[in-house]
Amino acid sequence: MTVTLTHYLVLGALLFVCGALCMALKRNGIGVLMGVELVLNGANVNFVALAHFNPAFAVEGQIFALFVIVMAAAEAAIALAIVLNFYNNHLSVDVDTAEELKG
Amino acid sequence: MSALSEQPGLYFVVATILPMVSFLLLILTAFLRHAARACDSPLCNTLYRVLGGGRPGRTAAYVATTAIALSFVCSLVGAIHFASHGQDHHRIEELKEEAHHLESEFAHRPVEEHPKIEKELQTVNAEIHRLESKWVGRIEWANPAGPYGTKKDARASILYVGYRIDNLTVVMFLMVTLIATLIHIFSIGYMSEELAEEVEDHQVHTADGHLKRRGRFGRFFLFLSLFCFSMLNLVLADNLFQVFVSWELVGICSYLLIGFNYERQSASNAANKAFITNRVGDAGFVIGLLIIWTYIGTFNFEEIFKTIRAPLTDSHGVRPLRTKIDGEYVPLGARIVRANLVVEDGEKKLVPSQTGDQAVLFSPKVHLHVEDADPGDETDESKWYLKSFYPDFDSTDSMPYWLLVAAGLGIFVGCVGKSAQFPLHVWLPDAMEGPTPVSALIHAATMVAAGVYLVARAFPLFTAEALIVIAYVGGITLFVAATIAIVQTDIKKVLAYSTVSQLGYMMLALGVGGWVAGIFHLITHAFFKALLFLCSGSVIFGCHHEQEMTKMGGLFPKMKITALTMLVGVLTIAGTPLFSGWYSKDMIVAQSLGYVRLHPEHFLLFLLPVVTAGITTFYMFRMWLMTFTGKPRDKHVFEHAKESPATMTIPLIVLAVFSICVAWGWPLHDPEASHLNKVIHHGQPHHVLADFGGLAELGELEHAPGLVFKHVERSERYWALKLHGLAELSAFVAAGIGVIFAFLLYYQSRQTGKTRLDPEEAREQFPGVYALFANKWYFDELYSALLVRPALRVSQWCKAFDLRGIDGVINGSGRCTVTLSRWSGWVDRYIVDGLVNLIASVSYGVGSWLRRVQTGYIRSYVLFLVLAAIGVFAILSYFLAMAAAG
Amino acid sequence: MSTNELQAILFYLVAAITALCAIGVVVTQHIVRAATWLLFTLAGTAGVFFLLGADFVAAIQILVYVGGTLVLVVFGVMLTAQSPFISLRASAAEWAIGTVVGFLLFGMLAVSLYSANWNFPEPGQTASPKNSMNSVVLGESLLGFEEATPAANMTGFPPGAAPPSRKAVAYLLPFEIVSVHLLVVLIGAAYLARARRRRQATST
Amino acid sequence: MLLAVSETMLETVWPYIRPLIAVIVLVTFVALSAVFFIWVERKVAGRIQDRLGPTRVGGRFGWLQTIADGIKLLVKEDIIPASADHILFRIGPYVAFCGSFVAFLALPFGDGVVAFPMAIAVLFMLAVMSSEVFGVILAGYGSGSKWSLFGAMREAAQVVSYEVPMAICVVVPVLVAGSMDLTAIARQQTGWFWNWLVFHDPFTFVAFWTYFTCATASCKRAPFDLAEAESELVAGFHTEYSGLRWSFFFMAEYASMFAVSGIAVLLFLGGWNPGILPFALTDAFGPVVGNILNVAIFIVKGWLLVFVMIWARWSLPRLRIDQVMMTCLKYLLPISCVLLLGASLWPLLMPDSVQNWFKYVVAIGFAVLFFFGFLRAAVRSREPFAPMPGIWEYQSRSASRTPAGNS
Repeated sequence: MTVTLTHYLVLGALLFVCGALCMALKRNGIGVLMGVELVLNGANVNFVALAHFNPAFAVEGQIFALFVIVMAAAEAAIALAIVLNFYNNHLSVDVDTAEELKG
Repeated sequence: MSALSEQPGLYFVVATILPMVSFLLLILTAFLRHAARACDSPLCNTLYRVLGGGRPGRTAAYVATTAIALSFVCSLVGAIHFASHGQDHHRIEELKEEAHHLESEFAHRPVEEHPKIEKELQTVNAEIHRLESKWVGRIEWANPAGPYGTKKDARASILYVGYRIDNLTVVMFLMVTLIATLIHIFSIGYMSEELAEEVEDHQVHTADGHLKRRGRFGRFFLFLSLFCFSMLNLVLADNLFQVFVSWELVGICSYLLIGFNYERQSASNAANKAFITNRVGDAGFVIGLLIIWTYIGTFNFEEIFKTIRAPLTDSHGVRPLRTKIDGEYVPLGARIVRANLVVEDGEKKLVPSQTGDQAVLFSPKVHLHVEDADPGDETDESKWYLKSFYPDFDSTDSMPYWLLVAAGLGIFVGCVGKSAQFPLHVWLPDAMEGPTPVSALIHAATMVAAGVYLVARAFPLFTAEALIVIAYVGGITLFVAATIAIVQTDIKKVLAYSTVSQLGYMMLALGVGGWVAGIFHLITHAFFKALLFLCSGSVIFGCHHEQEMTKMGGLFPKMKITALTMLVGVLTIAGTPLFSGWYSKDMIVAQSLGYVRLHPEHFLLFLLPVVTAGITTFYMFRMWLMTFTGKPRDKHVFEHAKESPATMTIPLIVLAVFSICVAWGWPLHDPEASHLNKVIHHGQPHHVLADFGGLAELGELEHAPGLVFKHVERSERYWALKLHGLAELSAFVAAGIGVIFAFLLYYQSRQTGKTRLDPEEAREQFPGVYALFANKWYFDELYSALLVRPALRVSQWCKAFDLRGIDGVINGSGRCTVTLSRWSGWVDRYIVDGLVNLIASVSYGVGSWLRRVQTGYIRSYVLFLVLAAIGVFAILSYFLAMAAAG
Repeated sequence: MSTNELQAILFYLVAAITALCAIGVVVTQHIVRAATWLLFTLAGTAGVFFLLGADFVAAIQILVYVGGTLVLVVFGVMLTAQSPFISLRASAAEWAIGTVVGFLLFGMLAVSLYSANWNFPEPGQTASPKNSMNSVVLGESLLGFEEATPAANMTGFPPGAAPPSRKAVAYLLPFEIVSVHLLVVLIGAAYLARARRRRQATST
Repeated sequence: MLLAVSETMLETVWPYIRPLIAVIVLVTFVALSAVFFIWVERKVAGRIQDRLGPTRVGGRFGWLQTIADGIKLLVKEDIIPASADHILFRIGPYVAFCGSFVAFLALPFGDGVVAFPMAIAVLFMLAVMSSEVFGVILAGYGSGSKWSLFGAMREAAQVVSYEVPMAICVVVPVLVAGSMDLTAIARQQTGWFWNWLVFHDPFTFVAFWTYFTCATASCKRAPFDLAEAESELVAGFHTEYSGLRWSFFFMAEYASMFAVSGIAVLLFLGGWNPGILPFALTDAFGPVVGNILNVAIFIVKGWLLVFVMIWARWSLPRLRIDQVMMTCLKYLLPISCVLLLGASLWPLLMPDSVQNWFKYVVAIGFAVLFFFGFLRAAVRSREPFAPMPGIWEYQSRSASRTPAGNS
């Protein structure tokens, strides 16, 4: 009963799918943000798993994961700022109220 | 000192400036004190304490009193100098005639002799300058035209500040400074209540009792100093403009001092009333000034008089100028000439005529020459004519006569306001709201006399028409005011109306040509009225600011000095023989009698002063009796009454002495022998003689100019003596009747408190008259109905017109514009925009049909994205599978 | 029980927690609870990283995500916390579509993962704490060094030691770019989030 | 066979069992030390406030007072407010507790005496302790009380802010030591006390004080205890908690106090080394005895720092929340950045001799100062208590004053 790369990748895929669904189904802007975090985490799991199982990718995988984490933090900051701005403008965090681009 | 001995006139300038120095010193100190109080530092605190600190001190009083006392000393020294230089004036007149003559010589003599004449002229001019500069001086003050004015304008565009000392000035200076000094001293005692750090004003009610304020001792003396300066400057002035400025300065001082207790509604109202009433008079004054400025081009008294009054002789100093009146030729000396300017054969001639509507102006540049050397030939109508010395003989040499009348009346209107004459007399009684020393100094002795002084000073300016107006105004005033005084119960109001009445006497005297009598009475009145006011002040002070005589009575034993000095004042004003009032008042009555003798149609001008002499005696004795004799009417007031301190009684005694003796001469019974009368008489302008000196006598003038005065003096003296007896008698009888009635009605015995006649009964018998008097002849009501209320009504009309008329038009036009704009807007909106909108809405419809593709929800976009990925994957895998299979 | 078994047990434990919490994030309607599940998801991911021997990444994951990002997210929740927004629900139809699409996607990914053929040279060492990637190696690679003595004193090379050789590919430039990026983000976030006057609310 | 199996099992499982055992030991230690700290805090507070503190329970010094309180808390009714979010309300204390307790896994008490040796122990500890704040937030939000929410938000803002300068200050000794392994760092400071990193250069010296300030703040201890400011927020995020759940928060607080103090000891103050011996104790007395001594020394050092925290709490007034944030963002953050820069430049720019001399001079000077201060305090404490200007005396004096007499 060995844990293979595929196990980790499936876990990553699950996180990714959950993140995508979270983005699609949350009407709360912050919920959407959480979905994004989940998607990034799924990708991170893949990176680290591949780094672990592929010696050629050992350092790069972890470094990419670190970059992703940093990017996620930056993204969270910006996204939260956007959400707050959104809230200031619309008095709501319901992303469905931002429908000005509706055709 | 050498400057002073060279120019003794400067003594009077110094006397004028001293109070100003005091004023500046005090006000600077006050500013410094306030500034030091405002900032908080050890230095400032020390400075504040040094400058008096929070508690009012007597320093201001000492400074002001010292200044005015020094002024008096200066005036006295100056007066002594003046008396010892009495001959200078005649000498100057002679020299001027000579110079004038020399100038005219240039035209007649050959050119070779010109340098010699010039040299002589120079010597004469230097002597004139030396003598004149003793008593005359002026400095340029303002030049509105500036350096760009033409030569011709230059004369009329410069305003001077100057002085000219003559008999009138000297007498006025002595009187003003002496009385002011005494009143300053009196005030130190009277105003001592103001020394408190907190004064409670019982007449002002605030939410929490009476008003409490800081004592205003210093401020009082500050104002007094400013007033003294202004008054002295007024007397000192040699030109009308300076007089006007001082006039306004004394006005503001009066305003400030009447409103001294400005927290009291009555005081502030009285101050406003005085100020506004005076402004009415000043409006006339300004009209007069403008006429003079426009036509005569100078404000200097001497120059004005020389311009409007004919010279005594022609330019050669030999022939008296004559004109034909009622078929016979009379000298024109010193009179206003009504004549028309005629151009004949290229020569400008003035054709004298009584109906001429032009008054001739005798410019100094005009050469006068009497053609006919033979006085016997009187058939020639053009006995005299004028040649212009310089070729630019222009229109300023004559002015419309009615404008000259108007100028005189205008200036007189100013005097009416200042001297509280009918119909502007209403402010003076109200002005009694000021502290009593103020009433004594400003509203009895000096400022109100300034009107009389100005009439006397500007006497040559007044035409016959103006003088008769002055006389009647004076007559009406003296009678009306005296009648009102009968029923007043406020001790100061009685004196106020008395003052108005006495000022009316003076005006009457001036109007009927009694120039000397008017000024004489002005001086004596100043002393005894100041005395009376100060006595009343002493009474008021002693009775704790009780002014109602109905609460006094029987005060004689309590304040003997006050009562006796006041009795002196009453006797003086009543015209008791050998008291100063007797001399001056009888002189006025005599003067009016003389005038009435010449013009019987104006008999009222004699009747009114005689009757009023009786009324005056009546109300003055009434006042004294009510105050000092009989049974005390108010126990409370009586018990608290006490004699005033020495600072107040000593001035009373001094003034009493002066009231008695100021007019004395030897022999005592002869008013003409009075020294004061003589001094004033010497200052009398020639023009008085010209107008009133007896035309017949003037007709007999010798040719030599020096003889004119002697002759006139002699004739007038003779004329006056003839009339004095009758005048004295009538006035004495009237006064006696007044005294008797006063005693009958108001002398109570101490035991019963009853009078012989009951004033109440008298009142009930003449209810209409009493009401008329008590309501002051309804002047206030009349003014209210005629002026105040119409003004208010008109203002309301204006306001209503503004609101309804003007605003209505504006609003209406606004509404019209709005309506028009609406129509225009409708067209714009529905026709122009309609087309545009149609196109737009078509595009919009197409677009909105197409836009449904986009939902705008990012969440659905995410789903679309995922679906797309799945779709791509499906297609890819399908193709890959196909490829793998294929 | 072999090491592999223990490893597998731990993996399944952690993976189960992570997956369940991730599903919880999606399913819960309450935003704060969603944040809580996310916390456990992230912690679980960190656990997975530990199992994969990436201690440093795991620690950073906890430090940055849990201590930083998530707190930031919760701040956002609190700042906009008004009862109607705490639990905004999507419609049932959306849920249905979402679920179907989610299963489709997951299925697609799983199929492709299982069908993929990974040609790695040799499966690496089994993940164990002992063999965890040394953070020094990570740092060196970030700076662009191929090898360095893992000696104590990294600041200033010791006098005798040979300087490490350069590596062809280094992550120094990305590192710098990321740091500048972070600065830009900080400023941008501060700019975006600064207080402004609220506009009239549109209908929610 | 069984033995063999068990031996193999033991061999394979030992790396996983060992941390479990260690965790049990640690939890016990932390719980007991929390009990001890609470008692110490009460006594210290009493001493500082001129009163006695607990005196009765358990004998002379009331040293069992905390136990009694703990029993009371255990038997108290567990109350969950009606408006609370039940799940979050329950989870909160455990998250906070876990956050601070997991950190102990990487904390070496002696040379090799560590539950879970990690190369990145410092980073791990900081990371894990930073997650404690999430428990606080959950507790605050889940309580459904605005006081709790306010407290939690303040706490979160404060702790997140203070973690930044704290982490940078931690990086300073890490930079000097070249390792994030706490054991390695402590080993480097073996020997005399001038080998301690706090005396290494001026920047580490300042970094220690800065770190300690930030650590105090991130433990939400006074004067930075705005999250539970009684005067404003009742009790902050744990207003609605009672009983055992409440005690979890307190355990977490005292645990993290010891944890940050331990980090400070390991990074700056020579770890388990006594500092007055030129050799390592494990070398001299063998691994077992030496490590026992090491652990004792380490714990004493940690307690001393915790005592300083307690001391500060009862001596200093509480700051305002804006002052707290300003202190962090405007002062501590720039200071720590400068420290990092300076510490990285110091060995490059300064000659070795200067570095060494600085170390000796500062260390010995500070030691002398400390010694004399301690001596003075000791001498003073031996003096009998002078009658202090007691409150009663003062009141009587002020009462005897007349309002006008202000001489």
